[in-house]
Amino acid sequence: MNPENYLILAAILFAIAAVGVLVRRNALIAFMCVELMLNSCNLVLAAFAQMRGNLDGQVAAFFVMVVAAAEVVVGLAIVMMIYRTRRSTSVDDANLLKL
Amino acid sequence: MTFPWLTILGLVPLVGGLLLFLPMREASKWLGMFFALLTLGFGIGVAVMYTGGADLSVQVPWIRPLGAYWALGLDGMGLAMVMLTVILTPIVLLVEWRSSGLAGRWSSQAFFALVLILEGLSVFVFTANDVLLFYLFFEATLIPMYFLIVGYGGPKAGRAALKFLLFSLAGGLIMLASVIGVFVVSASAGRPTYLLSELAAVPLGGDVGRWLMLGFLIAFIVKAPMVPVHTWLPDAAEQATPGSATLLVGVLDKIGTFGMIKFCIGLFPEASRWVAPAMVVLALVSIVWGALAAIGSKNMMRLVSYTSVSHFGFMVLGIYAFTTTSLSGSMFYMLNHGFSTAALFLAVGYLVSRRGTADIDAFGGIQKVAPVAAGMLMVAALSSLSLPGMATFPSEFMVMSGAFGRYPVIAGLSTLGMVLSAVYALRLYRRPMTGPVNQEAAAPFEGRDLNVVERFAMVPIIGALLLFGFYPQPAVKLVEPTAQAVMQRVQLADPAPAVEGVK
Amino acid sequence: MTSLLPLYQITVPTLEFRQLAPVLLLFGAACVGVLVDALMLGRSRRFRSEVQMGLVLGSIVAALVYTVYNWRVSGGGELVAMGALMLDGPTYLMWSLLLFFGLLAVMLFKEEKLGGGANAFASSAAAIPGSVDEAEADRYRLEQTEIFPLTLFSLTGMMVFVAANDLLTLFVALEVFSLPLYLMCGMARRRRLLSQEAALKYFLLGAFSSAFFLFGVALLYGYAGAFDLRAIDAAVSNPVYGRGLLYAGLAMLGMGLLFKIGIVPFANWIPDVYMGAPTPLTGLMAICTKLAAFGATMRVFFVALGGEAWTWQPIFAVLSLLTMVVGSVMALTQHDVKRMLAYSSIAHAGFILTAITGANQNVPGGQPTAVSSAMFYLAAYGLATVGAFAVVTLVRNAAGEENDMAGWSGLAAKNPWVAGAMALFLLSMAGIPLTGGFMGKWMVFSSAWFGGYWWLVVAGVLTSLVAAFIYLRLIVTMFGQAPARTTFVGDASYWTWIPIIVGALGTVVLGVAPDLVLGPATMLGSFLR
Amino acid sequence: MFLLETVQPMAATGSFLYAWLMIAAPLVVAGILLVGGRVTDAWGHLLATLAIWVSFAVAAVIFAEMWSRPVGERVVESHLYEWFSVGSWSFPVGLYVDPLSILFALLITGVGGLIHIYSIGYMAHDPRRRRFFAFLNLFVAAMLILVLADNYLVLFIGWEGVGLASYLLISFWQERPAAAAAGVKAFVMNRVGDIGMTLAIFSMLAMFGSVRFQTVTEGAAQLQPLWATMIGLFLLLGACGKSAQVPLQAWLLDAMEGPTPVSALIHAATMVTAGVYLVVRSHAIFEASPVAQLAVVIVGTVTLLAGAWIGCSKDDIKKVLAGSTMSQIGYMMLAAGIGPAGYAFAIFHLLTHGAFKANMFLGAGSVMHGMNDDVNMRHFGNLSKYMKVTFATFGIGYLAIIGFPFLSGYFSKDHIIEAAFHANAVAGVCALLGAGITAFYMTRLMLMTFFGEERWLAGVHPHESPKVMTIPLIILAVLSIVLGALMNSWIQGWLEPAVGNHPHEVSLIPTPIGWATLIVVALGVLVGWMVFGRRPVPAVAPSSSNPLTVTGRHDLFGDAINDVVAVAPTMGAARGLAHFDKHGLDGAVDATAFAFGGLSKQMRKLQNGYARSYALTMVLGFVGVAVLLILTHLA
Repeated sequence: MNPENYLILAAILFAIAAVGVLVRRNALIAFMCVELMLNSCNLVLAAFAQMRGNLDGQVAAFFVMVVAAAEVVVGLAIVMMIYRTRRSTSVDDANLLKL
Repeated sequence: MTFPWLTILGLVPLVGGLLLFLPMREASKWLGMFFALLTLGFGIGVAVMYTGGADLSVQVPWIRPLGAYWALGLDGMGLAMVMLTVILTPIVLLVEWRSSGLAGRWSSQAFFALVLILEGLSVFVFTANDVLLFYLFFEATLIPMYFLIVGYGGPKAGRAALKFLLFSLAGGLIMLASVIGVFVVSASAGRPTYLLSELAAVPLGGDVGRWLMLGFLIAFIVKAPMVPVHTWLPDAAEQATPGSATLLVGVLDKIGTFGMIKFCIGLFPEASRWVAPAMVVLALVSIVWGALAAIGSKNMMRLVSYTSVSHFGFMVLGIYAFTTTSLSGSMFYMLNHGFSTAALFLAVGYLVSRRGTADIDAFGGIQKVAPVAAGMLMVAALSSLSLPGMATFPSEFMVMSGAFGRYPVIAGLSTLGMVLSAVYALRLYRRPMTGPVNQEAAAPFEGRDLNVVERFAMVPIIGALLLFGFYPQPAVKLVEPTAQAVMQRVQLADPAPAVEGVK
Repeated sequence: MTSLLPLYQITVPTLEFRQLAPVLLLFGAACVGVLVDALMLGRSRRFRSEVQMGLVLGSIVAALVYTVYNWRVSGGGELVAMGALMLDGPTYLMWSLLLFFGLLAVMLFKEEKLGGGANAFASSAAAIPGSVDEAEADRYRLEQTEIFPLTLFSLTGMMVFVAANDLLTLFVALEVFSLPLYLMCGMARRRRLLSQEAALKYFLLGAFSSAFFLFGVALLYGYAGAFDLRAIDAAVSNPVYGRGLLYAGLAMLGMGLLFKIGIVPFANWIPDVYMGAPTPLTGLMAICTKLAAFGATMRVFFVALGGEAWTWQPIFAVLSLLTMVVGSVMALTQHDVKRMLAYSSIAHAGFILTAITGANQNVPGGQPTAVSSAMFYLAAYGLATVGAFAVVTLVRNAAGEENDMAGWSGLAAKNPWVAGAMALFLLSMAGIPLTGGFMGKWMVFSSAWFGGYWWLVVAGVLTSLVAAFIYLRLIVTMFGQAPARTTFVGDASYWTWIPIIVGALGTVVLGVAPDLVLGPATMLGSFLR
Repeated sequence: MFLLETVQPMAATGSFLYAWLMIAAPLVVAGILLVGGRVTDAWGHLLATLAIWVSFAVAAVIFAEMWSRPVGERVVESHLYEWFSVGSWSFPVGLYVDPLSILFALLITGVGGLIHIYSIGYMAHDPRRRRFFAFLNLFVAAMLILVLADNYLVLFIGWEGVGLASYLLISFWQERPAAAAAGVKAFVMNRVGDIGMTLAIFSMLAMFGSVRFQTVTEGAAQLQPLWATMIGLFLLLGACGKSAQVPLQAWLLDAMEGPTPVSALIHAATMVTAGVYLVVRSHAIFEASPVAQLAVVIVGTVTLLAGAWIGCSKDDIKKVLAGSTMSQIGYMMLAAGIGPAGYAFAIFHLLTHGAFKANMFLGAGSVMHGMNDDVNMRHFGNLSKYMKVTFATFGIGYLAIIGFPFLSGYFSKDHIIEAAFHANAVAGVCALLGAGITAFYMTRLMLMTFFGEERWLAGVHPHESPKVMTIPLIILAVLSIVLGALMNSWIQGWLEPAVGNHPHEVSLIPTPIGWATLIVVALGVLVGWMVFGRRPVPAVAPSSSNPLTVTGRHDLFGDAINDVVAVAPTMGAARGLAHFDKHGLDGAVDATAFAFGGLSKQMRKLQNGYARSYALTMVLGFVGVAVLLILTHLA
């Protein structure tokens, strides 16, 4: 299979995820979309590693996963904190800071 | 290296001003006056040394990567301006001795401190031989002036001060672009330098030179101020105290014309020649506009500041007419105008301080109750209309007669300013001083004609006006070399007399 | 060296400990700090913050000393940690600045006198606002001190960020310095709702942008076949694959970096986050984050993408113009001092970006380069910013900080020194001569002009006028208006005064004798490629 | 045009060395009185009077020495000091004592001295008497600078100095708004004239590089005709301002608000004649330009008629005299414009006029003194009975001005009329006509004041003035009688070194034109008597629809014209600009600020607080960057 297809898939995934961030109100889902974006990056890295014939990209994907995990930890903590305060995970509810 | 007299001359008031921020009591005023007089002493010393032929310039690398130097030096014009500054400062302090500490104002200690800081910065402005150094102090003078207006001004002082600052900053920032451009050009030509003497060798001609020159020029036009960017001055002067207004118009605004000569023309002779016709016309517009607006002003402080717009028009006319006579006249005018405006602002200030308003219609018949104040105002008004015998006359005459040789029509039209000046100057005297005694207006003056301090403050100013009116030769000879240097820089010769062979 | 791990052999990585010491010191101290928070219980609990502060100060000072020492010894220009980090002139310069400003900003964290014995951070961030837990934690001073190790982690990340020699390290460092900041944003002691909202927004948008960043990294990897900056540079010069990948990667990577700097249109988060975050942290973010992000941006764009300068320069020019204008104009009508400073920080980012737009790298005659210009500006801006935010913490009303500009009116009458210092900082930000801000403006504009962008300079100076109005407005409020009744200047300890005094002195020194900083900065002004 | 013979000035020797004393004495005294304050109240006026007589003495000594010298050595230049020099131009302060200027000096100090004495009585009860004398001294000093200067710039100092003194003295009773306004008006209109003066000086500098009389006189012939005309017209403009010639005449009538001695000294005898002095002094310029000469003739002719016209229709005794002054100076101008033939006659008439007009003004002052400062002639009548000395002296002045044979006006005016006929028939006829009108209105004045029934207001008790006032009157009356006869055959020769004219034969016997003049004058007197002498004069001016009268009463609408041409536009422009500055320019600045504020408020709406919206902005920004990238690559 042509590795470029993976790139296209990754791009589509990235776009879907990005749109997800834009349209979903729920902080958790938005957050998951971000993770999906990171994963699409991983796909790109892996695909390019294959295409360019070195392992750097694949190794990088591991780094990304670790970072993503860390991000999840922090992110969930923040979302939890918000939820406990406001009893809501809607991103749109948090708009005291504006103008 | 010789002893850095000029550095000391600027540092003395600066240090004094900073010292005055330390908490102290009544002694602060005396200390402030001490520093002002000390500076005056140094200033006289420097003048003596300069006229004795001593080389007072200093030149120390300051920001090496930028080619900027701590370079100070004097020429005739610079010395004239420095002397004006150091003479006016103690007078202003004397005048504001009491009034600066009035209720609703900041402490008079802070006033003295700010004035001294302003003095120090001005000295550096007038002696800087390095473009960046000049720019630095040029802009820095805004800050103490701003606080002088805010802290001691009238009810709308905040707004007026802001306007002053924003106008000046606008000009200054445009100039900054040019200052940077000069750096880029000089660096591209080899070695970056901001030293005036070295920049003279850098090619700053052509379109680039013109654009860069315009940047400088705009800042100086705002500063001077000329029509149509003059509106900040009446507002600022209206709200400021007479002392601050004196410093603002008498000293700070001179940086505008000073800068035109030293930097616009000094750096860009070719571009300056190119812009001269436009500047001459603009000067004419300023002369007439300022005079007319002065006639139309109801507030005396505004009126006086408008007269300055007109007078600055004359100075600019003299500068860009490019003759030895007109240039010398302009520089001489810069000096005289300082004294003349000081006299006007102080005389008006005496009236305002008693009556509590500067509205020209709020007075009437004051001459009857306060003849000395009236006399002072009369002398000041006469100097403003350039009556022969006053120092302003020879300078204005030199400007116009010099300009006539190159721009007969413009110079001819500028004589309109003479007529209009008579109208506003006499209006300034006639409304408050003559006519039937206005009881309400006269009451505050009853038995309160000028006191000893106020008279004493006016003496040196009027003395200078009369001295240079009847014997201007020393001052003219002081600034003439600068004028000749400018003529050499722009490579123009004085127009020769049309009729040959007559002597 | 084109790959991190050769396929058939595994070499033992060599680490140059002396060169890496500053980073490792901070990292180690941070780890110890975590342990301190976890282990100092019972009686010793009350000394936690003292111990943490000692750790932070000690490690930062030591790192600073080490940085300077290394710079004297090595003089710059070596790859360390298996090619992951480049220790060249700019690295040393940025490290020094990061550590210096980190040190200043972190002092504000320790300020407890102002809040009546409590610092600006929530004693227990996990407790629900208004809950019994929170009240208890407050009453018994059950303070968590995680902010100190978090700060150190963040600083570590920043230091790696500016030195990273490959895109992957860059990404990891980005996250390392961002994640702690996300958390700390939500930890304000007062107005916690705002604080938490700031954290959420910062996190969400930050994660969003790092995804773009990462995608860009991946695309560039695809283009060059390596993460190494110099390899990308080589690929730019001798393209093997189509440039589409390069441009797409450049754009996405750039977006991630510019987000961190706060360049319009990627700067929406700045006002909200700066306003909601605890003020001492805002100070830290405003200078250190910006500095790190600028450093990395310059490294990536100059070293890796320098060959494509003609592509990104116009875009940077447009963006910097946009940023200057939007930041300045939007700050014009702000009434909240912190928010105003946030907008102004956007404007400043725009001014600094002009220097990068000019992209003058190796100029003759020891003149300032883009890097040294930007760093000088950041130094001046940093001094003013740290000082300004320190002053913001001082101006208080009964409920805490008074951020409303109306409350600042007549401050000069109450405390001329504080008002004077604030005025000095504001004047520096406005770029008035004899302050560092002026020289900074001069430097970045001259840098832009050298790159041929004279029109940007003209636009920049005009925008400066609008920007100046912002600061003048506050000065007028402080000096020209009648004193507000409910506001007072808090009684602070030296933890607040030191940053203010250092900021004020530094601002004046940079303005009067810029040669002191400019000399070394100019010397260190070029990236090693 | 022929090049005039000129006498080279020589360095000062003998009494000429002390010429500066003439100026210094009154100047120093003025300074003492002004600065000294109340200390000098008691004796200030005496000191001031003394100073003038000292000046007179110096002038007299110099005059005597000059007379004793041969003709070729009568022009003396004495360099005092370098005022300033710049570039190739040098402006020394120096005195130029020649037969012309010494005559002026004598006139100024002599008449001035008499008027000082007179003022001692006239101003005896004024609380600000010291100041009055200080100003008078200042005036005399300035006037002497004007006539003794050796170059145009120093002349200009005096020129402006007398303007200042004139302003101060017109406005002397400044609590009266009319007086304050009149002073300003005089000064400003003089300044309009000064435009001409300054432009003339600038032109001379551009042409010759010097403003010395000597240089200008010698170089004038080499001027391009255009420039000669220009300079001539500029000088004429200056002269018009100072001498109240049409079109700058309007200030003189208002100037009568000043104390009467001021009117006598400044606005009759001396200052207003400075314009004539200027034209005569600059004769070389005018001789180089027939156009300019013609302009002078026209101005003089028009003014002599205009002044006479005004004189006919005024009821205010001082304004009648002021109109008459305008008219008489018109004669002098006319003479000066005629060319070499007229210079001496202009100066001659100037001197005699100085005597008899001062005499009449002081006489009017004496009348007012006795009539509680009333000036309306309709409130006078039959004063000859009560004020005998005043009447007698005034009568002599009257006879002198109308040209009664063998009194001073007879000689000087007839010469002018005759010369005018030779030069320009129209001007001659006008001058002749003017003589008739002069006789008419002076007769009217005499009849209304001194004859007829008593129309006094209630509470007025006319009485003769004190001796200190009448003695100067008597002296001036004597001068009015003898001056003409004394100088008739002498003046031309005397002035030759200054104006370079060869004397014409003048006789005491009337020429045909002289006879005609006498007839016209007699007619004028007769008509005056018919109108005003035979029937009672109404105490209130009858309203008149006679356009001649209406125009005359309104000063020929001079104020209205000035208002339309200059004052209204200026004030309109002034108010307009002050308004425009506030609302136009500042409005633009404010509008810009406002626009930025509005923009700011609008843009802040983008910062809506929704994180998703921020994310969208970022994505859109990214798209924008991508588009830019593509665009730059297409380009």
